[in-house]
Amino acid sequence: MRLDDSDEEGEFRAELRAWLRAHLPAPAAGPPQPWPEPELRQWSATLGQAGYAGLTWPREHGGRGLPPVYQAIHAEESTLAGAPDHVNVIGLHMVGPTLIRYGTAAQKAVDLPGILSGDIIYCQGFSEPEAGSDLASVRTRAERTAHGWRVTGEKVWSSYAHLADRCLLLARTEPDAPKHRGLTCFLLDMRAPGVEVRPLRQISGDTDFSEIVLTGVELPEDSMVGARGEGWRVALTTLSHERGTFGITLTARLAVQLGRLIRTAHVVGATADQAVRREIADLHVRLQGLRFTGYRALAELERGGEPGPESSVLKLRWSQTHQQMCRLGLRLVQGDTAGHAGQWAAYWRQAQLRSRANTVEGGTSEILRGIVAERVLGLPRHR
Amino acid sequence: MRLDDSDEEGEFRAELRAWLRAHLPAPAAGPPQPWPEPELRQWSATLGQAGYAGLTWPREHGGRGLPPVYQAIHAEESTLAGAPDHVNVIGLHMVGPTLIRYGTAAQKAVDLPGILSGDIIYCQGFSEPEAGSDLASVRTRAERTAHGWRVTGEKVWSSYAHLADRCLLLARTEPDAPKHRGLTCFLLDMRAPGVEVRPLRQISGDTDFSEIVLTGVELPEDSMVGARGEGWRVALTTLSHERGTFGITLTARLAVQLGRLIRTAHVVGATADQAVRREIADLHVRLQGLRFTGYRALAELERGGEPGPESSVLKLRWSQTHQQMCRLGLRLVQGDTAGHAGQWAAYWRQAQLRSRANTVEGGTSEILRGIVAERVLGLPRHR
Amino acid sequence: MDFATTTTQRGLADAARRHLSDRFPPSRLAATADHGVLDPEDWAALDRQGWLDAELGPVDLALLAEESGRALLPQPWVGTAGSALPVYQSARLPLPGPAALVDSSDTCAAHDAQDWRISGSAPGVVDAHLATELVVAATTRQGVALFGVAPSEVSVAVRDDIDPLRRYATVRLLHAPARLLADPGRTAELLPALRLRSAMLLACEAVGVADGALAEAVRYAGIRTQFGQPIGSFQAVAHQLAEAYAEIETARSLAYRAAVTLNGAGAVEAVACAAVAGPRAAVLACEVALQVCGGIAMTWEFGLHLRYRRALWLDAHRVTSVPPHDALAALLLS
Amino acid sequence: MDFATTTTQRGLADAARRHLSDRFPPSRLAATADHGVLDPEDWAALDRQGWLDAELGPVDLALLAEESGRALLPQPWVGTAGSALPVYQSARLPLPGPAALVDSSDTCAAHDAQDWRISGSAPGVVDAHLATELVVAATTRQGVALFGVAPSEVSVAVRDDIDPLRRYATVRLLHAPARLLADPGRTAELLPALRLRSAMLLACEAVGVADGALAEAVRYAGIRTQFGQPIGSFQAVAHQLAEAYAEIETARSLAYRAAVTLNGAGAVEAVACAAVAGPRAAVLACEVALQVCGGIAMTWEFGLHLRYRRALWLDAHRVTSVPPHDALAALLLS
Repeated sequence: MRLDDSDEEGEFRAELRAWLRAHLPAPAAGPPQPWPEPELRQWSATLGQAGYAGLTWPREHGGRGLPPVYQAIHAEESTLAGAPDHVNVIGLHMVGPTLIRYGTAAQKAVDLPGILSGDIIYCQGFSEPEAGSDLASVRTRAERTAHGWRVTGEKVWSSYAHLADRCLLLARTEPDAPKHRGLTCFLLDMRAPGVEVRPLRQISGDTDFSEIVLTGVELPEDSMVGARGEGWRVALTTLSHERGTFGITLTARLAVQLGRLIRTAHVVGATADQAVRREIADLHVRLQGLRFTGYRALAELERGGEPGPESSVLKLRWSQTHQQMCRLGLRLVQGDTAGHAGQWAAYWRQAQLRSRANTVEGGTSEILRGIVAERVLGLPRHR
Repeated sequence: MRLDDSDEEGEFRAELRAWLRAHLPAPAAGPPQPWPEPELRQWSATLGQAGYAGLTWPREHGGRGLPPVYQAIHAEESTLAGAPDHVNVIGLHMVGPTLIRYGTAAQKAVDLPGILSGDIIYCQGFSEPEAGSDLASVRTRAERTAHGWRVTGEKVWSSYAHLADRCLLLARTEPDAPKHRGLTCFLLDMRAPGVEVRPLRQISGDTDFSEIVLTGVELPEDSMVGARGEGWRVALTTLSHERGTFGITLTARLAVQLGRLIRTAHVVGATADQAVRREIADLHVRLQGLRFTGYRALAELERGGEPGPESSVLKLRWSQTHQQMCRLGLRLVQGDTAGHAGQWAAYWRQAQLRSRANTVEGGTSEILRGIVAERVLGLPRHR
Repeated sequence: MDFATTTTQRGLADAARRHLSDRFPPSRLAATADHGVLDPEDWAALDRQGWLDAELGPVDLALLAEESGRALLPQPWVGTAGSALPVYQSARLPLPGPAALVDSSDTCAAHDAQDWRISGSAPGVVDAHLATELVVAATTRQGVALFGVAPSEVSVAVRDDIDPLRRYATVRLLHAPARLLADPGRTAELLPALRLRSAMLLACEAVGVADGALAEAVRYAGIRTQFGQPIGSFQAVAHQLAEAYAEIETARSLAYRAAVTLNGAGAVEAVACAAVAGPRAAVLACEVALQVCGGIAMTWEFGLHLRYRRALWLDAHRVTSVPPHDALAALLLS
Repeated sequence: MDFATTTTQRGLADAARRHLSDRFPPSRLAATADHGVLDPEDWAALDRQGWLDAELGPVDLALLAEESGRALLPQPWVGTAGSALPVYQSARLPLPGPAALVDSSDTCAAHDAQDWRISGSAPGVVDAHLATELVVAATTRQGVALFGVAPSEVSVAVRDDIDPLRRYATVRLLHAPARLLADPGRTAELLPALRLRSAMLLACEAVGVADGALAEAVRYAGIRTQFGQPIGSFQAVAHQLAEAYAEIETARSLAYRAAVTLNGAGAVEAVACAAVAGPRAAVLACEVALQVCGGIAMTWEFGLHLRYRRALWLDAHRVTSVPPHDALAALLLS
C-alpha cells in the first residue's frame, strides 16, 4: 500500500505540471471566470496537439495506451491548475471508448480522430422528460425507413449540446419489446434537419444544459452503434466509462472549491468564528476522505480493470459535501453586512443554487443509495 | 386562538400544583433517583384517593368525566413537578378506556374500580419477537378448550409486567384467517400457572421491560375482550388512546430533561462554549415546537374528538430531540476531564444509551414516517 | 386553552389564499422576478381585501403573512405591516402606501428653522425602492425618534441579492426633509415592538413558503411516475416529505404562538423560537422539494427556485442585531 | 501510486480476523464486559500470532487495529502497540507485557542516590489497571523523559466509563521507583510520534468497530422479516445502511492514509483527518445498526451495545490536548 508516484508516474506528473504552467493563465485571486467558447475550443485543440487527449485510448486508435492512473493524474493536475473542462469531455471519455468497443470500422475511422483533434465535439442524448432515474423508459422513437431511420422525440439535460457536432443518441426501435430490449444507440449529426437545441435555464441562471428536440430527423443506415435492440447495453457501457477516474476529477474540483471557501472566509473576516473553523475542518476531512477513497478505487481499477466497491460512494458523498461547502459559502457572504465579500457574493449565490442539482444529476442520491445497498451490501432487492 | 387557561382550567391547574407541592418530595438538585416500588404503588393509590386518576373516564365508571385538556394539564404539571409515572399508566390510559368500550359488564365491574384504586395493575401483551412493527403477525396461540382458552406464546417489551396483576393480551385464535382477522384480545391473570415474567436487560442496564412467556395458560370463558376475531380492532383502540395527551407528557419530560442538561452545562463549566450555547438554544426551539404542536393537537382533540394531523409528528420528533439532548449531555460529561460532573456523568451515560430505543419503541421512526406520508400527506401507498 | 384557528381566522386565511392564487399565477411571479416591476394596483387590491385594516390582530396578521409567503406575494406587505403600519396607527395618520423601515444607528435628525432634516446612511433596508414613504429611526437630541421621509429626497441604491422578489438597498440621506411620526418617548416603546412584530411576521411568511413547497412536492410525487409507479410510493421519497412536514408543523406552532404571545410577557423568547424554526423549515422544505421534483425543479421555469431563494433570504436576514439563537442561549444560560 | 492492501497485508488481516473470531466469541466478550477479568493467555496468544513483532510497519499495525476493533479485542493491545511498544524497541528492551502510557504534565522524576523516583498524578490513563508496566513521561531537570514503573509501586484508581472493555484510571505516584526507558533527547522525538501512532491506531480501531456493526446490521436486515419481506428490502432501512457504508469507506481511506503517511511529512494533518472520520463513522454505523436491528438490539444480550459503547468512547477520547478539528482549522486557516 503506497501513495507516492512510481518513477514513470512522477515524471508524467512533473512534465504535465510544467506544461500546464506554461499554457494556462495564472489563477485569479477572485472567483473563477468562465472561459469564452472560442478559448474553450482552442484549449481542447491544444491538449490534443500536446498528446494529452485520449491518454488511455489504445495506440491503434490514436491514444497513448496508458493505464488509468495517468488519466487520473491528468484530471487531478489539470483541475488543480485551474484548467477548464475539456469541451469534448463526452467524446473523449464516453463516446470514444464506446465506439472503440461497439463502433463499425467506418465510425472508428472518422469519429475517433475527430474526437482526439477536437474537430468533432460530442454530446449525449440519453435522458428524457419521462426517463430520468428510469432511463430505460426512453420514448424517443427511431422508425425504419428505406435508407435508414427517422427519429422523433425530446432529450433533456444534454451538456455541450449547443456546441456539439454529433450526439450519441438512445432511441426506441422496438416499441413492442420489453423496455430494456427495445432500445438502440445511434450517432446523430447535430446539424441534420429537424434537430433543434434549446438551452435550459437552470435555477442558478446558468445554461450548462440543453434540450434537444428531434422532429423526423433522418439517420443514415450506418449510424447505428452496436446491434439493433442492444442500445441499453451500449448505453451502460458509455455510462460506466470513467467511473474509475471521474471521482478523481470531482475530488480535485472540491479541493479547488474549498480553497475558494477559505479565501472567502478570509475576505469576510470569518476565520476566527469557531463554528466556521469547525465546519471548514469538517469539510476538509470529507474532501480528504473522498480523495483517498478515489485513490483506493483507482488502485483496484489498475489491478483488476474494475473500480472497487468503495467507488460507488464517491459521487454520493461528493454531492453532499459540495452542497455543504456551497451552503457555508453562501452563509459567509450573506452574513457579510460590511460588504467585504465583493465578487464572492455573487459567486457563492450562483454556486449554492447550482449545487442543489448535484444530488440529482448523474444519478440521484436515492438511486445511488439503492445501488450501494443492493450491489455492494448485497441487501435484498427493493420491491 | 388562545394559549391561556379558561377560568376552570386555571383553577384546576392551581389546585393541582398546590397538591403536588404538598405531596411530592422537593426536587433534587442532582440527577433524579428512581422511586422504590412500594413508594410507586403508594403514589398511585394517593393519586386515586385525591381523584386524580381517571380524569377523563365517564362518571358512571368512577371517572371525573372531564375533557382531555384536564388530563393534559395533569400530565404536564405532574411531570414538571417531578412526579413519577403512574405505575398503572397502562391500566388508566389504555386498558381502562378499552374496557369501557369493549368490556363486558362483569369486566367493567371488577377491573375499572381496581384500576382507579391502584389495586389492579395492568400491563399489555402485544409485541412479540416476530411481531414488532408488523404487530398483526402475532403468533401467540389461544386454543379453545371446554372451559375457555389455552394460551401458549411469548410476548416482549411489556412494561410494568413485573409489577402487574393483569395483562391485556393479543393472541391468535383463528390461525387460518387472514392475519388481521384471526386475532382476539383477552384479559390474563399474571399469577395464573404457566405465566412467567423475565426481565429484559437493556443496553443501558435498565430493566424497564419484560418478556412474558406463556406456556399452556388456561383462560376462563369470560376473559375475552370484544368479539372473537376482533382483536386487531380492539388493539388499535387501545393503542390510539392517549394519542392526544401522551404528546404533552413526552414534551413535559423533554422540558425537564433540558433543565437537567442546562444544569449539567453549568456544573461542568461549558456555558461559555459557543457550540454548546447554540445547541442548547436549538434544543429549546425543538422542545418548544413540540410543546406548542401538542397544544394544537389538544385543541383539535377538544373540538373534534380526534387529535389533528399535526399530532402524528410528536413522537417522531420527540424521539429525535431527546436523542440529540442526551447526546449533548453525554458529550458534556465525557469532555469533563476535570471531574466536575459528579453523578451527572453516570446519569447521561445511562440516558444516552436508553435514548437510542426512543426511535424504535412505540412505533419506529420508519413506521411513523410512513404513516405521515400515507395518512397525512396522502402519498400513494408504499408497495 | 384553545390553540387553534377560529372559524373567522380560517375564513380570513382562506380568502387571502384565494385572492393571492387568483391574482398571482406562476407566470406573473416569474415575470416580476425577471423584470422587477410591481403593479401598484396589486397594492390597492390588498388594501381593498382588508390587509391594512387597523383592527387586524397579531394572529390575523400572522395568517396573512403565512399566505403571503405561500404565494410569494410580490408586494412589500410584510415589511409595511410589520414595521411601518403601527407607526402610522400610533400617529393617527393614514398609511401613505408601501413603507419601509430604516432602522440604523447611523442616522441623525436635526430641526432647523422650519423642518426636521435627516442625514446618515443605512445599508440593509428591505424593499426601500418600493416604498411610498420611508420610516426612518433617527437620533435627535432627545433620543431616537421616527420620521417619515419621501423617497425622492434620498438616494436608494438597490443591490442584487439571492431573492429577486425582495431586495436590499443602501439608503443615504443628506439633510433630507422629514416629518415627525413618533417622538422619542413613543419611539422607545414602538421600535422594539416593531422589531418583534416584523420578526414574527417573517417567521409566519417562512412557514407559508415551506408549506407551499411541500404541497408542490407532494403533488408532483403523486403524479410523477418512474419504474412503473408514482415516486411518492417510494420510501426514499415519501420519508423525506414526512420529515419536511414534521419540520413545518412544529415551525407553524411556534409561529402562531409568537403571534398569540406578541404583546405579552415572553414575547422575546417566543419570537426568537419562531425566527429560528421558520426559516429552517422553509430551507428544508424547499431543498426536499427540489430533490423530490428532481430535474424539472432545477429549471428556472418550474419556479420552485423562487421559493427557495426566499427561504435562503429569510434564513440569512436579521431583524435584530442579536441573532435569535444567541438571544435564546442568553435567556436559557444566564 | 498503489493505494490498496498487498497480498501479504490481506493475509495478515485475514489471519487476525480468524484468530480473533475463534478466540473471542460473543459469549466471552459479554462475560468480560460483565466481570472485567481478562485472561493473560489471550495476550500470550497475540504475541504468538506476531502482533508484537518489531518488524510490523504502520500499515500492518493499522490492519491489526482494525481487526481488533471489529472483534472488540478485550486486551490492551492497541494502547500497548500504539504508545508503549516503540519505547521498548527504541530502548532495545523486551516488552514486559501489556503496557500503558502515562502522559501527563503533572509528573516529576528525580534521581536520588540509587534510583529514579517519580511523583505526581495523571487522571486519564487508559487501561492502567491491565498494565504489566507503566510507561511514564515525567519531567526531569534535563527535560521530559520516559520511565518504566511497576504498577505495584503506584496507586491506580479505575473509574466507570461508557465502555466496560476499556477504562480510565487515575494513576498517583509517590516516590515510585522507576527505570529510565528514554532520555530527554530521545523522548522529545518519541513522544509526539507515540501520540500520532496512538491516534492513528485508534482511528483504525474505530473503522473496525464501524465495519463490524454494519456487517451485523446487513446480516440482520437480510433475514429479519416484517410485512412479509426482509426488512433490508425496504428503502427506509437499506438507504440508512448505504449511508453508513459511505461513511465507513471514506473513514477507512483516511485511516489507511494516516498509516501510510505516519512517518512522513503531513502526518499531523493525515492523522487528524483519520481521528475525526473514524469515530464519526463508528458512532454513525452503530446507531444505524441499533435502529435497523430494532428491539432485539436494545437488549444487553444482543451485544451491539458493546460496539456502540466503544464508538462513543473513541468519539470522546483525546490523545492530544488539541482536538483534531482545531488542529486542522489551524492548519487550513493560518
